[in-house]
Amino acid sequence: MTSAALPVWMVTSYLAGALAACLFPRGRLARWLTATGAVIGGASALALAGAELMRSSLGGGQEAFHIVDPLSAVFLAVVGAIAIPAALYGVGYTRAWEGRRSLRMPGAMLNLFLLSMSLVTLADGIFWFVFFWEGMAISSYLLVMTEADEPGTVRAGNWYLGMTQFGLGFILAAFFLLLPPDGSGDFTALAMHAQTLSPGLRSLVFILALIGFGSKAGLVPLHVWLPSAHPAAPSHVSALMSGVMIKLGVYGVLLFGLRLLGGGPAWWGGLVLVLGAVSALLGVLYALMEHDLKRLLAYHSIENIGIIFIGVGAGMMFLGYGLPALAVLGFVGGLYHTINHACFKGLLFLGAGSVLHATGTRNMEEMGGLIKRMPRTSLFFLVGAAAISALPPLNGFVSEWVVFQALLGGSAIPQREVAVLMPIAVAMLALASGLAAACFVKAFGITFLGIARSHEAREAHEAPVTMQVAMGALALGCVALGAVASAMVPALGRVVAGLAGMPPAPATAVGWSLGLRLSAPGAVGQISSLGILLGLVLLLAAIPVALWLFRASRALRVSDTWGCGRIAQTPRMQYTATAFAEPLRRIFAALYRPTEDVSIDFHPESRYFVQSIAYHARIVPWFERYLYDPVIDRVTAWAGGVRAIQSGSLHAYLTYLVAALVILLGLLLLWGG
Amino acid sequence: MGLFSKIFRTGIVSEAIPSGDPDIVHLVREVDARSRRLLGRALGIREVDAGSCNGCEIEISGLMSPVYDSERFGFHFVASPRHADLLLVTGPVTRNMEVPLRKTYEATPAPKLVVAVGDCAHTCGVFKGSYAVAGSVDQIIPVDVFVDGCPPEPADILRGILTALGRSPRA
Amino acid sequence: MPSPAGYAVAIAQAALALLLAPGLVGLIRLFKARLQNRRGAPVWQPYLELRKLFAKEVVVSTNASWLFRAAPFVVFTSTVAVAFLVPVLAVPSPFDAVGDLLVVVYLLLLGTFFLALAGLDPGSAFGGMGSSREMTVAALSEPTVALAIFALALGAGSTNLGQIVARTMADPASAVSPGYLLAFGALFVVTLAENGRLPVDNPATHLELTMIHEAMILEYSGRYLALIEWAAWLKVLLFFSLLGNLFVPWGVATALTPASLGWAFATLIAKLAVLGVVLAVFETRVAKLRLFRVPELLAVSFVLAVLAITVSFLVR
Amino acid sequence: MDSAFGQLAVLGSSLVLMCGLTLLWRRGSSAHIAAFAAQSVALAATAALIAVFTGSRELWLVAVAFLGLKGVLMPILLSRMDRRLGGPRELEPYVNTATSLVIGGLLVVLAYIVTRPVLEVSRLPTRSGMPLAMGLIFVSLFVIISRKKALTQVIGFLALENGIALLAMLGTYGIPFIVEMGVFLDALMGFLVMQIVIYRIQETFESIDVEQLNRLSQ
Repeated sequence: MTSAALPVWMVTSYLAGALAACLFPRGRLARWLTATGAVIGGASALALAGAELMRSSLGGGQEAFHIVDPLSAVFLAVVGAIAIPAALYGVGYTRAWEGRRSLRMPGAMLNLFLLSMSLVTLADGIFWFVFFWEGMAISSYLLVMTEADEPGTVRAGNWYLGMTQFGLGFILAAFFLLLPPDGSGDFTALAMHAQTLSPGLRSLVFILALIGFGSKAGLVPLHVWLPSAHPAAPSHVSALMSGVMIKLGVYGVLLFGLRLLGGGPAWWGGLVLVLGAVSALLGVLYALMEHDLKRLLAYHSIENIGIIFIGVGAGMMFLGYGLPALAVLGFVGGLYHTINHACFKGLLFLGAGSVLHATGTRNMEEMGGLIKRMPRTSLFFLVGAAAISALPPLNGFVSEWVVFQALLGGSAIPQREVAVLMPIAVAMLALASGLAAACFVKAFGITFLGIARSHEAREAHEAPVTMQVAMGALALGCVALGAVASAMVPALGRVVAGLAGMPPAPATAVGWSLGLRLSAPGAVGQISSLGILLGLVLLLAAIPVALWLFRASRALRVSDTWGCGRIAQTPRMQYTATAFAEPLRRIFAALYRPTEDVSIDFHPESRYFVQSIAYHARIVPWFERYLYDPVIDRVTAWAGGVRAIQSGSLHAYLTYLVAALVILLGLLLLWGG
Repeated sequence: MGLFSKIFRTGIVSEAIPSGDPDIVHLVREVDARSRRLLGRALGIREVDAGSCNGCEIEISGLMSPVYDSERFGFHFVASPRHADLLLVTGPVTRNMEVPLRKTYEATPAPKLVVAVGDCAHTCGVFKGSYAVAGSVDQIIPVDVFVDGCPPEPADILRGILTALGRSPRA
Repeated sequence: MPSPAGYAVAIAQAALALLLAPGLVGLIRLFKARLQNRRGAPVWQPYLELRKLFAKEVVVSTNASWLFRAAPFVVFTSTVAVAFLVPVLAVPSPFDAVGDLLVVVYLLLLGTFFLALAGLDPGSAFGGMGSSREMTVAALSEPTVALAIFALALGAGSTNLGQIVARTMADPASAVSPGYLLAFGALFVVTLAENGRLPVDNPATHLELTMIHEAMILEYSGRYLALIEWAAWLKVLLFFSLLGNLFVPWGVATALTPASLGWAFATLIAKLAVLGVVLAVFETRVAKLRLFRVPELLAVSFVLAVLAITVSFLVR
Repeated sequence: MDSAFGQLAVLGSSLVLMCGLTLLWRRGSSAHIAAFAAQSVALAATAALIAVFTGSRELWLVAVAFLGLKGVLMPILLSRMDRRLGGPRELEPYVNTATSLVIGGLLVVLAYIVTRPVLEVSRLPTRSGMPLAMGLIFVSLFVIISRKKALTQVIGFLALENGIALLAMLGTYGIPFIVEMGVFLDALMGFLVMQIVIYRIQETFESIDVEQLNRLSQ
């Protein structure tokens, strides 16, 4: 099989999967057929991207398909790589639907969703790009609505659809402005035409694209749909949406910023950097207050998109200042984090799905002690949690390290008042990653550790094998992607090289041995993630040996948890998720504006005896309340006004039609003549 | 700066432990040599108030003062029985504290010692026969040393602990 | 460049750090005892405590999972791994290329992460409280650390520790530059916060409600406790070595001769002792802050770091 | 030589600035007064430093005047005022402490951006301290804006004056003694006027929480 057949394989198998779901909407066979389509499709996408990346990085070889350039190959690879475990996971996950829900819609849409995401990255012209972009939006909307009977799903779907169409408007406008006079929607033609535009117009195009793609990526303040839509979807779809789909927003920004506009003034980068830093910080701060496991993860997607955009923004800034070597570093950091985030966020959503599958709830306050009931799921979730908290030697750490290094290179920016952004971004990134660690101690600790807080948690069961395999594969991916940093960074460097006139040979010089050495001017750092991994494993193995050698006691006795000698320990004595986040809620009270109300029911006989205490703590959803609600209110009011023309009479509508036609013809005459 | 000049003017005030009255400290069980060797110079003490009038506690808090300075013997008070090697129990064991005392003893990793401080801990003192009292400490958990007195002086308590460890007060 | 001798010295200095750590803590305790007009325990007291703990039985909660048993090993491992990266005696270490200052910070965070999880595992209220507070303090001190690293990296043009030390030694004036001094101040405050010293946390407290670090480890006993305590002590020593050797690098051996290594050892002991005295005096002088005043202290350290950046980065 | 001078000047300036930031951190009046005294001493030391390196006799006079008047006299006056006013030691500021510290840090960065054009043309070895002096001016203004207690505002005002003096010394190697004395007397007058006003406020409202002045509008 030549690599030329791969795109055909990819499209065919996705379509076959979709068709199979339509034909056999029920039963074990359906689940397997749907998944097989998606797995083969994902594998072909991965192979296609891999072939292209090999070709571009090794040079030579013949260009099998000019439609794949290295940048799209990276994103295609991400789609394919997450599609496989997600589809496999779906086999086990959707078994619970048996007899309750038809698999027709979700199965078909899953395959179409994957297909359109893959093809968005491959599209080389406006038409197909927008076509598949919209296909991706609609199929994912339908996937979100799978469990429309659950409370909140419809609302989440509406938000999602609204925001995605809002974004599409901006993307279309950006494309429209770039359209050459001959109307050719080819990206190469667009890029050529972009060179002839005035700087002001180019900036406008970029801003429009940033808003459009930023709303898909979940950049603050366009993130509001994300925390409600991602959790509402079935978990393997959440993994795809959070792990892959929002990354296409990053792809869009890179497509416009680098490929179509060919780089721009430094303030573009500055804007992206600032939005990224704000998203990173606000994302994690809101995640900390969230006790719905999947919503928490969704907020972390905002945080990680922020980190990606910090890298991308830094890269664009350096490019604007003519520092290509550092620019490569920034973009590499962003891309690397894109891949890593896809891996660990996919893993975490799958893990959360298993918990949901086992307990039937997403509320962390009703979980606890799951590590004993679901040992493998919890191990995999732990790996994901450590990776997203940027703990070495896992992948999250390595990519954040590259982003840090790029920011440290900020001292090379000649304009010092702009360079100030870099240390500020460093501080915000560091705070975000510290808070992320705190948040995942909460997420893992409250969910999996301690004593079960509800009957469901006590009765939880381990996930089916397919789900375990999917999670295990992604957990391995987290370890592996971290370990191979010394190969990944140069490879990604070559992907970025060539875009927007960046140097073909990445200035991030590399020692292929164990270590990774960055030596852009102003930023020099050296680590060896493989070395750290091996070192930690060796040391970890050495300690028990040393304990044995030095004859440390091996006596072990199991006894009650120490609780100052209290008679019985109950789950209610444990720290809750709310309590865990309480110090931070107080510290960042200015942001959260928390309100608490405590209502106490006293015993009728005496106020000294309390029957029950209800405690509610809420935070003000700032963006929803102050940014979106006024707009929505305004629109609703306006729509109410428009209702006046809805008479319901057919004649009235025909009159409108005729009137519109007349006006249009008049306009045509006016301009055309 | 006034603080530090006062510190320097005062100098070290820790006093040697006098040998004292031999009738006050009663060794119930001889501690084995291994435990003595291990715990002799590094001892975590968990104080358990099993129902005392707090008179003994006031004296025990004197152990940490600069004058008696139990830290020079390698003793320190710990926050959890898991970290402890020796339980310092005071008071007659009340019915409410019976289970907690057992649980504390259970929570302490072996090898462990118990020193019961005060007359109440030994004989239930004036609370003897009360409906609220479950018994003396040795009726609930095994005791190694009793220190008598109502309340015993800090020096006596130190001697009691040292006796449990098989050490002489001179150290 | 990495020779067998280089590896031997690098491993030896990690081992040395591990062996010296209890002594350093004993020294600080002794200083503090003397400042309280007490005689205090001998300097080697922590070694005796370790020996005792390693020989004792372990009591594990019925609710605890494997994570509770694994955490002490992870904590100890991550801290010892840091000991390989921090220049204790000699630079450049062959392990310098394995990890830089950022790796040091995040490896320590790895230990904190697992310790905080272990605090939640037995389902005790104290453990949860300690974990919550520890992670809060750790997260809030992160920006200061990152900015201090930024300030140091600017001077040296690298985040690798060997480079920073070498650069400061080559240009002694930079060690007394305001940027370095401010960064030193910022890192000193972070040292207090990260190691649970006064005024952030009281290492000698017995009251559960005021605890941070101690509350997380209330459930540990025996060898597990020994590993955690030893790791915590090692962390103090490593922070002191960073403060001592990054900002005042004189004495750090650049050649692997016995004489220079001996001199490096002597200066190391002197630096540790000086910092120990400073810490003891400081802890005698200040009172513990309320938990919700701690962010203010960390904000002070953050401002110091911002000033360090302003002075060393912007004003050039 | 010049570089060491520059370094020391920056060091002095950062000390002066840090004393100013202490006003944002600490809450007690006595701590504020102590911070102001320390700031004045650091300012005097910086003046002396510049005097040493430039050989200016006038600056020596300025240094001695700073030490005596601001380092000793003013703090005594302030403490007396504090004792007389009594009242609550701590007041919650408009902006909480941690946030104001972060704002203070950002103000210093802003000061850097503002002084950037001057730095580019200046060749003085002391120029690197100028952003810090400007930062102190901003921080003092912020103290005046964000704190409720009148005494703190007075100290903020005095710190502002210190900032101006520092900026003048770093920027021009010292203002003439006469001018400095004029400014100082101005500040002293301001101080005395404010003192009287504060006593009046206290008599009228039985508090020196300036928020009480809001009642005037009702």
